[in-house]
Amino acid sequence: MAKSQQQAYDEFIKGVWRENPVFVQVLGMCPMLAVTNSAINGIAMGLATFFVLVCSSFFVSLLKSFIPKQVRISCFIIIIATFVTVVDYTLLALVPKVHKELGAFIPLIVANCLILGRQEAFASKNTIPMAMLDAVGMASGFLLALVSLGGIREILGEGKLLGFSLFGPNFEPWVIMILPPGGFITLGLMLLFFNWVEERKKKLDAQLAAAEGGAD
Amino acid sequence: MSDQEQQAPAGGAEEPSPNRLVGTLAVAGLISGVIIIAVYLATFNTIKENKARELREAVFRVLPGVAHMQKLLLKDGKLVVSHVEEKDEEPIYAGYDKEGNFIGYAIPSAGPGFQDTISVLYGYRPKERLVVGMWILDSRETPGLGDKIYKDAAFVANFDRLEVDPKIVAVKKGTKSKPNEIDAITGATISSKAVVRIINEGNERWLSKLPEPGSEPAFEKVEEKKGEKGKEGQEHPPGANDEGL
Amino acid sequence: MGDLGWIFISALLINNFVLAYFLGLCPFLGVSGKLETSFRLGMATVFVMVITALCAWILNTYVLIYAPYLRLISFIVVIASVVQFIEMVIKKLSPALFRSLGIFLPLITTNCAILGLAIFATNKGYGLWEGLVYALGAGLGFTLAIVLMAGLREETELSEVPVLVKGIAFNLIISGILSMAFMGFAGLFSSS
Amino acid sequence: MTQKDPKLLIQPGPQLRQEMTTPVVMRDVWYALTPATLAGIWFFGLGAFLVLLASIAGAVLVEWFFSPQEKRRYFLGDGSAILTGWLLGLTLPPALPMWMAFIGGAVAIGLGKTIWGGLGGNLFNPALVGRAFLLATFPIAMTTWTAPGDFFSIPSSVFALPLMQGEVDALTQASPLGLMKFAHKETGFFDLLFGNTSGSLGETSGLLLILGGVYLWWRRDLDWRIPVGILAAAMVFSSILFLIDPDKYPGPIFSALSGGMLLGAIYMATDPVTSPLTPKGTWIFAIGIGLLVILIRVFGGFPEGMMYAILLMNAVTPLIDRYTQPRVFGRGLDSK
Amino acid sequence: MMKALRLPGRALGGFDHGVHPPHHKERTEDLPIQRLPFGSRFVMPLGQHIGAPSVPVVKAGDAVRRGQLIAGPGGFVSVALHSPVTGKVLDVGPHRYSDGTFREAIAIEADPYDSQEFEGAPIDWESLSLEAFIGEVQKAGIVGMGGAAFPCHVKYSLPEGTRIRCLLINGAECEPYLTTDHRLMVERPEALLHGAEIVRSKLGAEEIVIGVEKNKPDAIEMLQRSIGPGQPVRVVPLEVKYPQGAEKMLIKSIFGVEVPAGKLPRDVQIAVNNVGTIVAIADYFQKGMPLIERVVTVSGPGVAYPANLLAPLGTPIRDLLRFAGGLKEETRQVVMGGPMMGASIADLDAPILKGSSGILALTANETGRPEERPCIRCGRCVEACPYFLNPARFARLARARLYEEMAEKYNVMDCVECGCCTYSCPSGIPIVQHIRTAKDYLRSMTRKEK
Repeated sequence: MAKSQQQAYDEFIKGVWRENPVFVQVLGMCPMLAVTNSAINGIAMGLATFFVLVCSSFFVSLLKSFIPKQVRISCFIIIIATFVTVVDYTLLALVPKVHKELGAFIPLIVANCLILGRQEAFASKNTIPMAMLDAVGMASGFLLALVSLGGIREILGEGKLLGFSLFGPNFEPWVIMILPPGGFITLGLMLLFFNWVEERKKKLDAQLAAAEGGAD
Repeated sequence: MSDQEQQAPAGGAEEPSPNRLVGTLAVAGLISGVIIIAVYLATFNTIKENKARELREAVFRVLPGVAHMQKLLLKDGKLVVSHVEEKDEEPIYAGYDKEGNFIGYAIPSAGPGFQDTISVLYGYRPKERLVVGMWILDSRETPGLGDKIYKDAAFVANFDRLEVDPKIVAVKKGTKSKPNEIDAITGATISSKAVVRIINEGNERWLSKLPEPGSEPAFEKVEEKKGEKGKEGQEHPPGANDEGL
Repeated sequence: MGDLGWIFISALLINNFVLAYFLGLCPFLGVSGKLETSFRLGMATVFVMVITALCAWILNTYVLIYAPYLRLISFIVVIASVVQFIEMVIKKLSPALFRSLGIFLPLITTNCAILGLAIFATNKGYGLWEGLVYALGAGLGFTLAIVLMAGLREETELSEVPVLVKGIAFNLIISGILSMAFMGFAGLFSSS
Repeated sequence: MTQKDPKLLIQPGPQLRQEMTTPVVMRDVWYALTPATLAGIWFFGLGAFLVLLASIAGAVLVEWFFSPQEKRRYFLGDGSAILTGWLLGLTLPPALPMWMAFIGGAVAIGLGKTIWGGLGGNLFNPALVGRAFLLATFPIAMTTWTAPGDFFSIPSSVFALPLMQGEVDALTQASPLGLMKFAHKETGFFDLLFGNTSGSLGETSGLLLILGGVYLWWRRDLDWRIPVGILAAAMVFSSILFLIDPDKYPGPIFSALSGGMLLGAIYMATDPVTSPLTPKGTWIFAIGIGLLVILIRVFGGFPEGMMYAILLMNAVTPLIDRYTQPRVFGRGLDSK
Repeated sequence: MMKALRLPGRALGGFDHGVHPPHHKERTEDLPIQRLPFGSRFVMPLGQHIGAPSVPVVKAGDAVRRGQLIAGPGGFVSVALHSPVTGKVLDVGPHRYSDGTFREAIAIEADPYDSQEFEGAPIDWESLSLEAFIGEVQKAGIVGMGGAAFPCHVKYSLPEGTRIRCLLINGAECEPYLTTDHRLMVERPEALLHGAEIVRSKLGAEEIVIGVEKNKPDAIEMLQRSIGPGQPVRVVPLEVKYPQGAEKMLIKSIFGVEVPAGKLPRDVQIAVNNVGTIVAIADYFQKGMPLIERVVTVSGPGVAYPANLLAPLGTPIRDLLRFAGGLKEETRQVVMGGPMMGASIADLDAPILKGSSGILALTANETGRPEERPCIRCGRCVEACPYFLNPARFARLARARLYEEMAEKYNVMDCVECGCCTYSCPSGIPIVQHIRTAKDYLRSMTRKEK
């Protein structure tokens, strides 16, 4: 039992951190950059993707034995597109303001390589609980990335976080952060930061290993 | 790149019959269609109301004192009231006070701005030949600069009681001296001028086609709330691209 | 500037699909290593985009007014099938053309720029000609961006870019600078 | 002699080297920039000097911070970081808050140079990357021009706290290009020549910029084709427009002297690292810039297009270089 | 195939690109050629020319006379070697070469009691057929004396259907410091003209053109004065520019013709010889003296008394330097050849060779290199390269080890390593060195494929 718990935890955490879809696998760049000019947009997009990914994974995993290999991609796409349409209409009905902000990028969730990729690589080969864990992990990782990028861009770009002013009225907003170049550059720098952390960790590990080897 | 590229079809398993393949797809399509239609129907009314409310709010904003509105279409050179949605028609909206007296038109117009198309709705009172309000439906102007065309109250206030003859002109901030001039936004001259140009273009397109003051189409009491009858479809507030970019 | 002209310039430079809308980033970041390949990918994209615009217009005009809720699914399915069909036709008729463009076609069809084009053109309410010009501008804009990117990347292959920076992070930052340079086109031909 | 041979160096030829080295080139550019810089400080006061210093400080600190330990000893040595900060400073409004200038300098080196692998690796002009970043980031502060004024009065905006807006208390005045674009008002020839107009702190004095350019040309540090090509293309293009409608479009002399045209053409576009190597490519590059500047100024959304024109042509430079290789001696002669 | 050759009397405006290094010739250009006293030990490497090494015909202990054959040609592209002194063969074996490596050589000890007078008889060249003439030149051991040491007779062996219309004599001497050709033209114009006449008549060329850089006005004047009546000789003053003396550049300067890449001057109906080579030919046919001595300029700020020395081949470099007053303490580097294309000397006891036109002692002032910095793509090298190559690109590609691309896209094999690019580089990048590495690699790859 402990072992399977450990495994479940692993499946979940790999998407959030170790195989983070954005920072590590560099998937789903378009929505990642296009809608993250504020944290709230990032959250909305992240949740929409979360919903689509989890629902699709559930159905794909459920139906995996019925779907012949030859048409599986088409089936996946139909399933994904269905849920994207569902999200689209739901958002439009419930929170039209957010829908307007995200605009055409909601339908474009269909083209997010992350979602199709997870179906192909994981959901279609695993049991429902595992597929769900994987989907929740990946979607959380994606959400995390969207929110952090959106947060950074909002803090610098408007001096606010989730709409709350952080620096007072005299703050000079960094307009570029809300503009496309700001998206590119911020994400580039974030990836750079991740590389740097990884590099350091590797170095530390190597030093530790060397030290241990010496002790033996 | 995307994962699906890497996948080689797994060999070994026996070929399923083509019927099976087509069947699977058909079933998938069917299920998906059912789900979609269900959601569509469930959300249809709310979405429609949202849209109508949004449009009404915009119209009320550019035409102060309006309580009712209706859509007008140009048919054979005459403005007629329309309750159905039709493609490829550019409507304008007429606003009426509580008693049903005509107040003015709300005219949508769009054109290139600094970054992308700007969609404007502006109120026009034919009797005095005045623009009485302006509202940006959609724009992608630079945050902090160009977006002042709707965020800067002072700029929006420019369009209250603005003469349309001979033409609206944007001048440098603080130098407004004539009733047909507006103060441009410092640093966003292009965006300010674009708004003015878009309104002028709207005027050019519409003013000659409007009926004589006094002979506007009367307000027809139709249930606005319960939606116009006609084909089911998303109602697009004209000019306002709902998927606003 | 006529309307069509402005639509073209806008899609090509001002609202470049890659640099302002972040569409088609996967191929933009992934395939821009070699100039030759990038150019051919760009040309193939132009081709697919024009077909997409045509399909989208037909769907919008004749199908989707009756069933707007099928927009997304029908775009995906119809565009993918039409492109695949054309791919087969090209393979039959002109193997040379197929060799230079064909291999990219399936890759492009799954690209969000294509779907994005169809959705944007619909949202903007473009008619047939406007849609086609928009597709041409967007496709050429994509080509321009990816070719410039490939030129820059080929050049940086030879310089001593820090190891830490190399890869996607670096490409993103180059894109950012390129995007900044393209901001210079903002407002082009819109002021009278 | 047989006993004490000197220790002989073995090194590959050629044994002779010309005297010009990179630091000397950089220093030459310093000298060339000095008169125009002093003029700018004279016109716009000590505040301008502080802005310039902040920009240089940003550039030099980032350069120092990111250079590997063993290379730190020449962080001032080759002088390129100072030059980048300096050039950036010259393109800034004289009343810009110092912290913004500092960030500009830091971005110029950080994004414009360091990540590309340092000097020689960058494909975009670092100073202009810094400026483009600033213009996109602080559009209002970056387009608030002050009129030349008292030497000792420093606009309080210069001392704005980091991240905070600067209240510009000096007399603001549209730049000649802004006047042209938005009010169709042309500034006088002599004002443009001597720099007594509002504008970036180092770009106003046309005469001194040209003098510096002549010095660089005389020192052979400058590819004369670039400024000549840019100015010629820009002037021809604007002449054509001027002939079409003199009321609407600026004349060629105004186009050549106003804004960052001279500063850009002589000091920025000529940055060897980011301009093509081949002579033919250089012409294409220069003419491209000249045309783009006028295109952006006249038809675009910005009053000034020099920065964008140069950055865009920087982006094209690898392609230009690739397709303009000169004909190798003795090749491609008789294809018959 | 080739356009008819125009033979103008003046330079057609020179070649494009190139550099203008300070020429430093003032130290030795007015000093008459002096004979270096014979030393005691001489070393004649077997492979001091391009091509197959010579084959020794003497063995240790043999007595040899000055001018006696000591090694025969080792093939067609090879020449004979002759003893520079009268004395005794010490051994045939590896000896230190100027670059520090050991190579097969014949060491000879001079007979201290011999007068070292050369005895020989003139050769009746007029009756020789072209083939016989070519054989004689090979037998005389004559190679290009400008530095490359390419066997001279090979140039004269024309393939079927080729003809030479003009004998071009290279008196450009564009390398800084060197004044050997200059002094020969001033002091021995008759020998030069005579040798030229021999070659011209044997090759059947119509005209002799002597290209001399304008910084040698006395040489130009002397030659012009010495031209006999009716002799078809023109002296063409040339712009002072490096590498004016590279044969393809010289042809371009004088005739305005580009020798196609991979082709030789004979493909445009021209034969090019160095001044020193022609004088050596004259010496052989007039006095019967094979190539056993040559004029060497010893110069540079590292020597007290620069000189133009007529030295027997195989003389240790040390002897020449000693004659010039010895190395000053501040000497950092000794170079054999010119400062642009010459090579550093590792061992002062190594001998001078047929191709050694100068021995230069350089101080820190000349040898100091600017610290190597990143390429700033200033384009100075591109504007210096006389072959219109792209050296900046080469340096970058070589650093990334993309040697194949250098050859396929940028024609690196056309480079003659003249050094203009490195000379002009403000960032101190050893571009030529990178190019040499690339060329070596590419050559070894082609060899492997074969």
